[in-house]
Amino acid sequence: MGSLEHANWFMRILFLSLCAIIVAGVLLAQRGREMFIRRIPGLTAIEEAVGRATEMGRPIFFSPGLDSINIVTLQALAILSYIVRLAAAQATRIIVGLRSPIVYPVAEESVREAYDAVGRPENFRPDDIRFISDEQFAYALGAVGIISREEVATNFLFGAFYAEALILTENGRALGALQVAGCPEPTQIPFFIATCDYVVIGDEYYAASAYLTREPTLTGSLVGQDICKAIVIAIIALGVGLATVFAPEKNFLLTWLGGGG
Amino acid sequence: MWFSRLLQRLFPPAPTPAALYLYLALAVVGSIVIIVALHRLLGPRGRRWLIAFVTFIAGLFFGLEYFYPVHGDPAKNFLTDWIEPVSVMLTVVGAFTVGLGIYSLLQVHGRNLAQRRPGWHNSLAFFLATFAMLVFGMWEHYLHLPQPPPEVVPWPKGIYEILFNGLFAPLQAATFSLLAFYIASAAYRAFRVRTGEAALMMAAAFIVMIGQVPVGAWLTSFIPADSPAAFFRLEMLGEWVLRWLNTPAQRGIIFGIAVGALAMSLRIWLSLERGTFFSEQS
Amino acid sequence: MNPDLYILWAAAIATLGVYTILYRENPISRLFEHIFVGLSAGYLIVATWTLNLEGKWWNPMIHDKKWYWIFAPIVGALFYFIYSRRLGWLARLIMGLFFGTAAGTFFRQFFPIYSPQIYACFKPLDYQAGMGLQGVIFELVLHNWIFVIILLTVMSYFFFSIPHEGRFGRNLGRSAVLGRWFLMIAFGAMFGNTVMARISLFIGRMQFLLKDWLGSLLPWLAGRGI
Amino acid sequence: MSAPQPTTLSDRIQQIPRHYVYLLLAGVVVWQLLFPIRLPITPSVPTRGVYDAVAAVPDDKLIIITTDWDASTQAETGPQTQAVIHACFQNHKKFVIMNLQPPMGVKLAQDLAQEAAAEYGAVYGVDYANWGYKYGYENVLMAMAKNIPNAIGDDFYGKPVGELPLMQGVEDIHAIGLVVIVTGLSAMTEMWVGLIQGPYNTPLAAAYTAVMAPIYYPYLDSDQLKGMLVGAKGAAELEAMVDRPGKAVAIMNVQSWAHVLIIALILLGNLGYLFARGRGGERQP
Repeated sequence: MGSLEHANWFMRILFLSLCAIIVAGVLLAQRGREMFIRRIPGLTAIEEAVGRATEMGRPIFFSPGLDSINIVTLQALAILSYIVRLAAAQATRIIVGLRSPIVYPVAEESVREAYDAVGRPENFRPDDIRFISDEQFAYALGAVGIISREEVATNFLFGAFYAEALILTENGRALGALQVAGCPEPTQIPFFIATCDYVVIGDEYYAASAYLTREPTLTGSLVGQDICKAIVIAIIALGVGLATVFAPEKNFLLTWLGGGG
Repeated sequence: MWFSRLLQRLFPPAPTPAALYLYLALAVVGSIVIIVALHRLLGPRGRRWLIAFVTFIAGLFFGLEYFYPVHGDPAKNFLTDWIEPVSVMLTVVGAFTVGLGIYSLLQVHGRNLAQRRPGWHNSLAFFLATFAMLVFGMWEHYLHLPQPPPEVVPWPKGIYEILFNGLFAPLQAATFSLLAFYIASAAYRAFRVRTGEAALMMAAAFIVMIGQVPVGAWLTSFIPADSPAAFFRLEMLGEWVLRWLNTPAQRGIIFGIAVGALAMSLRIWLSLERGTFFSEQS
Repeated sequence: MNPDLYILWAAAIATLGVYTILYRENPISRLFEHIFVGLSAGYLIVATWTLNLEGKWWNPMIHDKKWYWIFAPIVGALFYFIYSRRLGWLARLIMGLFFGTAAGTFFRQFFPIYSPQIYACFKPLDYQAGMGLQGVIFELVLHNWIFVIILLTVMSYFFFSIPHEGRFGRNLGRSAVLGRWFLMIAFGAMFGNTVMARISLFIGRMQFLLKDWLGSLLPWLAGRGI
Repeated sequence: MSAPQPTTLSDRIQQIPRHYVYLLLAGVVVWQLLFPIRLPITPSVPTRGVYDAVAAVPDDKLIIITTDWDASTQAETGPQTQAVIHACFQNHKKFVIMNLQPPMGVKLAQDLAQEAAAEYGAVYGVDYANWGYKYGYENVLMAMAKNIPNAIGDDFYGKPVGELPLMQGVEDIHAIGLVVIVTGLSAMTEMWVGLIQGPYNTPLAAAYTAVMAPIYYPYLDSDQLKGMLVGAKGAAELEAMVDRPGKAVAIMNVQSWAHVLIIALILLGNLGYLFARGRGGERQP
């Protein structure tokens, strides 16, 4: 009771059900079940943004955020590889600026593969995948330097961003770049909204790769996620109901979730 | 802890310095043999299977420790004691990737310098700064100065201090503080009542901004603090917006993220993820 | 040697050098950008060694003769095969290890992080005896009710696989619009809250420039109690 | 993207060049630093929570102050750390400083602690200590929960922490009565909550830069955090509570007038916009 060091039975069952629903969504979609995804405005802008760079004949800058290898960064790399394919098909240069040494090889591999996939391996320039600095603000200054020296036409920021985000986007805006940004954590979203042309908010970030690629695995997962969110809402509704009727110490749901200690 | 006993049993420390170097050499040779053998023996399918297996085991280890039933006090299961040493090992292994990033930097700036590209003197400054910090940072470390350091410090330490406290730290702080200007100009530009959404954003920003500073408290100080209307004192209103309007909206986002990240984790863990990096080809 | 005076001047010049970027990106800001990146690259190596590898890896391996630590750099070296087309899969092997760890760590943190957030939403919505009209408005409606309403509408915005048509879908769509409005209020609040932090940082820098640096030249400034 | 040349007054106040905005801001800050107009300060509920959490720690338990900050956020986190240290000393609580990232924080905090210790006649190793910078994030916390002397190893001065007088009897996380996180970094709180507060019910309080604070109001609401210092405001309030008005109080004063400037600018921009729209002269954005 009141401890979250290890799971209890309620948590095990809940966690397994959530996992099972998502995996079931994936498997159903892989078997060819049609799945609907609604339009996500920030993401439809990606093609337009890449097209703009092509028209202007200037490069694209992409930042996969500041985190090391974790779930947020892996999602950013998935979006990166989609954008690289678009850009590579239009022979537009894309510069990736990195903060984590561990992400560096993974990003390089993703980009190289994307060039291979569209049959333009000769256009891949390893120099354009750049480790800038592992220091947050050195990274920001370095990225601003690249954005202005390379006269970047389009600026993509997808990943985990912190305070440095506004340094990147405000300078990018002053230099006239079209900017599309997405970050799951809410902290930097207000600044993205104030300075970028399109912003991907919260969970839309995780829906991104599904929406962009329409890959059945991902759309299926997205449908599973929606069901999971409905379950979370149901739990909250039940909890609110119980809290309204009972005193906190009688609210068994609270205890099951490890609270009320 | 039976884990460390097991480790001692399996990998006993070398008895003498000479034996240590022998063991090290043997371990290196052995590892290379294993890696070469893996490379030779495994076909594309085998490799893919191995990668998926390693990913699965790593995720299973950390996940199972949380979900597997525990007993005793402190409550633990058969994996609990492994968490700490495995985590340390992963940290150490991860630390060796530093070279990758540094290599990328040296490559870009080295080429600028070698080919005298425009701005090569900046690349020179980069090299000097890197080298100076590396040399004096290490030097300072191995001076093994007593703590607190003496009044008159040896010159390598002095140079290190100039590099760190005179350049590195102020550059960091100054860059961060640029945000004061950027946020002011972003606020001025973005907060226009063009759309309903922008107007809502502006109103909330206004209340919070003014409620936070002494001048806000002063503006509405005519409302008695213990009356029902105290809610409308700017500092109270600001806190209410943050706690009762901002909090639930953030939580709404957070629950969405939680599920999204869970799905992403699952797909990676089970090697279900698709997209360039995770595609079938090798 | 006493480095204090050099530190003071170096810091002042570096600060002003960075501030030139406010006009626009220029040769001075570019120089300091490169110095900054260089210093942090050097420091990254120093810190990786002195704060991590020396104590966690080198000393146990060499001094405690735990020779098995040699496996750490060998495994770490697999990352470097990323540059090889033929051996690239070995890098993927080790990346797989880290991907798996990232996933597993998230599984571990799922309940410790989110569980309290969920049960903190369990707000009673009913009238408690002795609340009075004031209590109903200020404690019930403006706190708990609005909390639950905002939470649910915001969550409804993040449903992607349900079309906003049909009876249920249209209502979901309306709720999502409302949710988006609440999101904007939250973002505005966060923006307003951040202004203070950012300005604090600039004030800190100005305190340094005016008091510590210029104050060392002009006694009048030092006496201003900045 | 250059905007069309402003011609009318309403256009002009809608499009003040960014350089003028920068200059105005710098001007207001310098003016208020040199010739301050001071206003009174009253502690808020989250700030009082931090003070009460410190005061409520049992005498046989330690307080950990994690100083996960560096020069970049020093203007806020420095005074916060200092005020928390004063609160500890004034309540006769033993505390240790440690940090997980960035390494600089622990040194800066040590300077603050030494300065305060001299004032109260406190002794290093007996009344307070510094565990130093520990690399490894969650790994350190997971290890620390089980065995503190092992996980921490050496203190700031390179001495095994087990040898410090105040560490006698300190074995695992149960010897800790409160953790105060002072940080400018996200993710630190999640780590402490996920690995320490959740599992072991160790009380937690925090001091954040103002930017991070809104994210963590939910934690305050769910009682995962006992209290919270919000940026320089929180620091100024705690400085007032421990009767040591310092840098943060001065900052808050400048802050007031900078906010007034920004609000004035926003109002001006909107006035221009409304005028222009009233004339029907709105340009497509």
